[in-house]
Amino acid sequence: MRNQMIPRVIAKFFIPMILLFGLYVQFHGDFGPGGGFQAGVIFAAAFVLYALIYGLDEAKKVARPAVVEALVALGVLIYAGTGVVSLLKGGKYLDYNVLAHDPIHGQHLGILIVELGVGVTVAAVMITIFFAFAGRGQSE
Amino acid sequence: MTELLNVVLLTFMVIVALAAVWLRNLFASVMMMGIFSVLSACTFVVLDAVDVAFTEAAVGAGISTVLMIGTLALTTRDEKTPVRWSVLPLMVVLITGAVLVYGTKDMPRYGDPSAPVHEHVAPRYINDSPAEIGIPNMVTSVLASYRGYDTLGETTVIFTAGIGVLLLLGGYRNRKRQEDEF
Amino acid sequence: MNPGLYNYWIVIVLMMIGFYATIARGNLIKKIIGLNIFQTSVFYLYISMGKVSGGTAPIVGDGITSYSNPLPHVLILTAIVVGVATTALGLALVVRINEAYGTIEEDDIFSQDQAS
Amino acid sequence: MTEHLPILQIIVPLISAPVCVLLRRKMLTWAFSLMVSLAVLCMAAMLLQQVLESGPISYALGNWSAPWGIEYRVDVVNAFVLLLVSIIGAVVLLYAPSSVAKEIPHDRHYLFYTAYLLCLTGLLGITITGDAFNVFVFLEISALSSYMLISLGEDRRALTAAYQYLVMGTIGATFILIGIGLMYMMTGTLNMADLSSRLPSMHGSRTILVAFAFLIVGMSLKLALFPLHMWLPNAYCYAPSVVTAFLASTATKVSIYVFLRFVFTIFGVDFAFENLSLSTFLLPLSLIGIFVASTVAIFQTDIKRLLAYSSIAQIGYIMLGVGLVSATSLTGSIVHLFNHAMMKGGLFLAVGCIMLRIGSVDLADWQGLGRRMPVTMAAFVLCGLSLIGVPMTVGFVSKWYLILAALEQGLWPVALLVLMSSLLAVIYIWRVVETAYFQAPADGAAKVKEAPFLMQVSMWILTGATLFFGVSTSLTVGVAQRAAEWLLGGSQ
Repeated sequence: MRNQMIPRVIAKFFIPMILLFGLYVQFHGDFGPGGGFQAGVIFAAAFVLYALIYGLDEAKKVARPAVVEALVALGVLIYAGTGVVSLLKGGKYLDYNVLAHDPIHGQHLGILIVELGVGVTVAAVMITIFFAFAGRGQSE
Repeated sequence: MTELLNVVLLTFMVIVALAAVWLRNLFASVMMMGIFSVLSACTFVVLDAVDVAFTEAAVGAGISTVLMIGTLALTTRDEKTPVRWSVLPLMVVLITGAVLVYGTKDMPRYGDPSAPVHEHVAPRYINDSPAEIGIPNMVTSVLASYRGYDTLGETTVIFTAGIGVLLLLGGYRNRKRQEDEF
Repeated sequence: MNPGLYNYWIVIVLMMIGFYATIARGNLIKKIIGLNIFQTSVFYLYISMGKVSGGTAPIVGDGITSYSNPLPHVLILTAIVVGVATTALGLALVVRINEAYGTIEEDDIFSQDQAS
Repeated sequence: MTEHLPILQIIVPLISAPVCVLLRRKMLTWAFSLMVSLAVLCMAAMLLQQVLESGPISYALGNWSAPWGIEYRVDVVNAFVLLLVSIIGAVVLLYAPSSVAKEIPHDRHYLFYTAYLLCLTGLLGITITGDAFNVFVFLEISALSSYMLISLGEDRRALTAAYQYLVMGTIGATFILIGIGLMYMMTGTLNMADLSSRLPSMHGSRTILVAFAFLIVGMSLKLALFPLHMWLPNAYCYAPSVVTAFLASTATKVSIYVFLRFVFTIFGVDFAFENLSLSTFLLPLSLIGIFVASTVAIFQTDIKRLLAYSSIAQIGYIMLGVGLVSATSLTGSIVHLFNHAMMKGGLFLAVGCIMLRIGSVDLADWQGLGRRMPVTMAAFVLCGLSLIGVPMTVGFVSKWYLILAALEQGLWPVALLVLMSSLLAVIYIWRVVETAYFQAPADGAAKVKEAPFLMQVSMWILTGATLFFGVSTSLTVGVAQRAAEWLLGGSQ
């Protein structure tokens, strides 16, 4: 599909919208359906589309495998780290009440950070898995 | 009305599932699985589980289908073994099904508001979470706060899968070629 | 109209289809498809027990008094993620098995192992 | 900080796994994970001591109290299993580097150690939790990581073994999920303590009966109870040596613990053994399992496969003790859980040393090995003697309690069968001993060195443990006795 004009133009148009929608789902999970996991999947879908249209090598230039691998780890660290912070602030593990000056703000902040962690790991893992499968096909 | 819709959707799901299992063209089978996921996402909406429906659509119709097509591209599109009816698996499955049907006899009826699941534990999530957590989506409250530790486990599971795929498919040259070189 | 337990019975049929495909089919991808059907029907079992007749989705809104139970939804969100993780790992194994044996049929793999 | 000990026990290895991915350098990740596993071991020891002194500990995650949030609950039973898992986790890691360097491609060592830590996290998490659904989540963490660890074996059959284990393991986990779902449907709760207080009122319910059946079948698949053991021999046989040693001594043990927890704590002795007489199928299955698996072991020429079948037989002994349902028999089971982990760990570590030097686990290649690698073979023989149940070894202690329990209940045929089955163990161990000591090495067999120092050390730690705890039983049997009483005392 690399040389076809129409898919390339449409993809150029769609990819930013998909990313934007991913961000919306990520941060709107408190009010409607959605959250880190779904947002991560949508975010990864944008990269998958990019790789399908422009080729795997181009996609690997945008999302460098080493960086993606680090992000896989980072998401879990963000989530687990939130719990450690609440331990250090004198609460139980993953007790968000102690994160801010009052419980409700603490809960908000905690949920926001934790969902971000989920989103980062899910997006990075999905991209990693796609690269691994696609890369296997390329080398054959 | 929703109950009727539900039964219709479920019946469709059974038909699609049978087709997915029966068809020997694996590509068609995978497409059937995509339809199956969309249908189950619809039933989840009917059952008020909008978050689950969203996830099922993204995962079942999205990720799983992409992965399966990717696998087909790397392996083969056709199933060689003809459909065979083996007795032992059939017996195991029939017994499992019979045991489950037996178990449904004492279950609370579908949609019954006085079922134990609605009387114990859950009322706190429904009544107090807006005050305790302060966000309208109760699923997010339970997911990220009350049972936030399960979600940490879930993130770890995804992390594990990522590491597993890297271990199996990432980077280095595969064994087959190493053997060919000898 | 209250279907009572009818719902659950169809789900059990779905479970049986998936379970049978998993243990009886010889194709490695078919087995994973079977596992997916099996797991999805278990998800349905959970979700349907959380439904309250006349209730709405568990998102706070004005004038709504009856909500469905959010807890099964949360459990199944986790289970769906576990399911896709298993699928990804299983398919990666299938790809590697195909590279090593040149087939994804259980019988062929078995006969190759016997021969070596 | 001791207040947070239960959560640190899990969170330290969990956080270390992604850190390993970031570190990337292979020796660095090894050193790091070794340190982590030692820290985990210290914490497990402290937890056990705390529980022995001051009773069960409860920890509310996120500060949400029990039935609403997830609770960690440590009592004598799981503190003992935690200690067992973390001992093996640390010892096997100490052993790992040379063996891993030989059997696994170098560019993925850091991923190997990540997977190892994840598996450790999963096993510890299953053990410590007091929430039924949380068991499922951590079960999957440990299961997924063990599938990929097994698939790293050098033989291509490792891939099919891992695939087979993945399918069987997922079926087992889904059965457990159905069981948990049905329990939740009838009680509205997922907390184990809460479940155990709400279940007695609905003992007649058919749904609960079905939930119980699904949980039993699912867990029996996971713990490889005969005849649901099909995945085990291949998985142990083709996995890398380090992985085999680790999984053989921990994974099935933790599944057995989950079985004990669900049957005794959640459903209760009355329901499981008096209403349903679980024993009537547990006793025959475990006895048949012991005999069939031991007999099959005799005919194996692949040592790893031989030991794998012996593991299935040993699981039979443990489940036999569970089926006899008395304080003595449960003491036997729990102490055998620990003892078998020590001796099987020791045996597989010895096999790993030999694999490293002569590159084969085929019995025919072990001719004269008693002279070529005397130190390693000595450890193998000592652990083998323990497997048979020779006095002064741990194997004797656990069989003693099992036989005692059978005699207490007047079941002398069971006692006799246990004794007879030991003879089968004598035969399969003797075949190895005979080949290694009484047959001359094949002509042209190269001289081999003993395994590197660290491997020897960890192998001898476990071998030493099989001897030490065979003589000084106060720690293991003492704790096991308290654990057995705790399980039989029910939920109060």
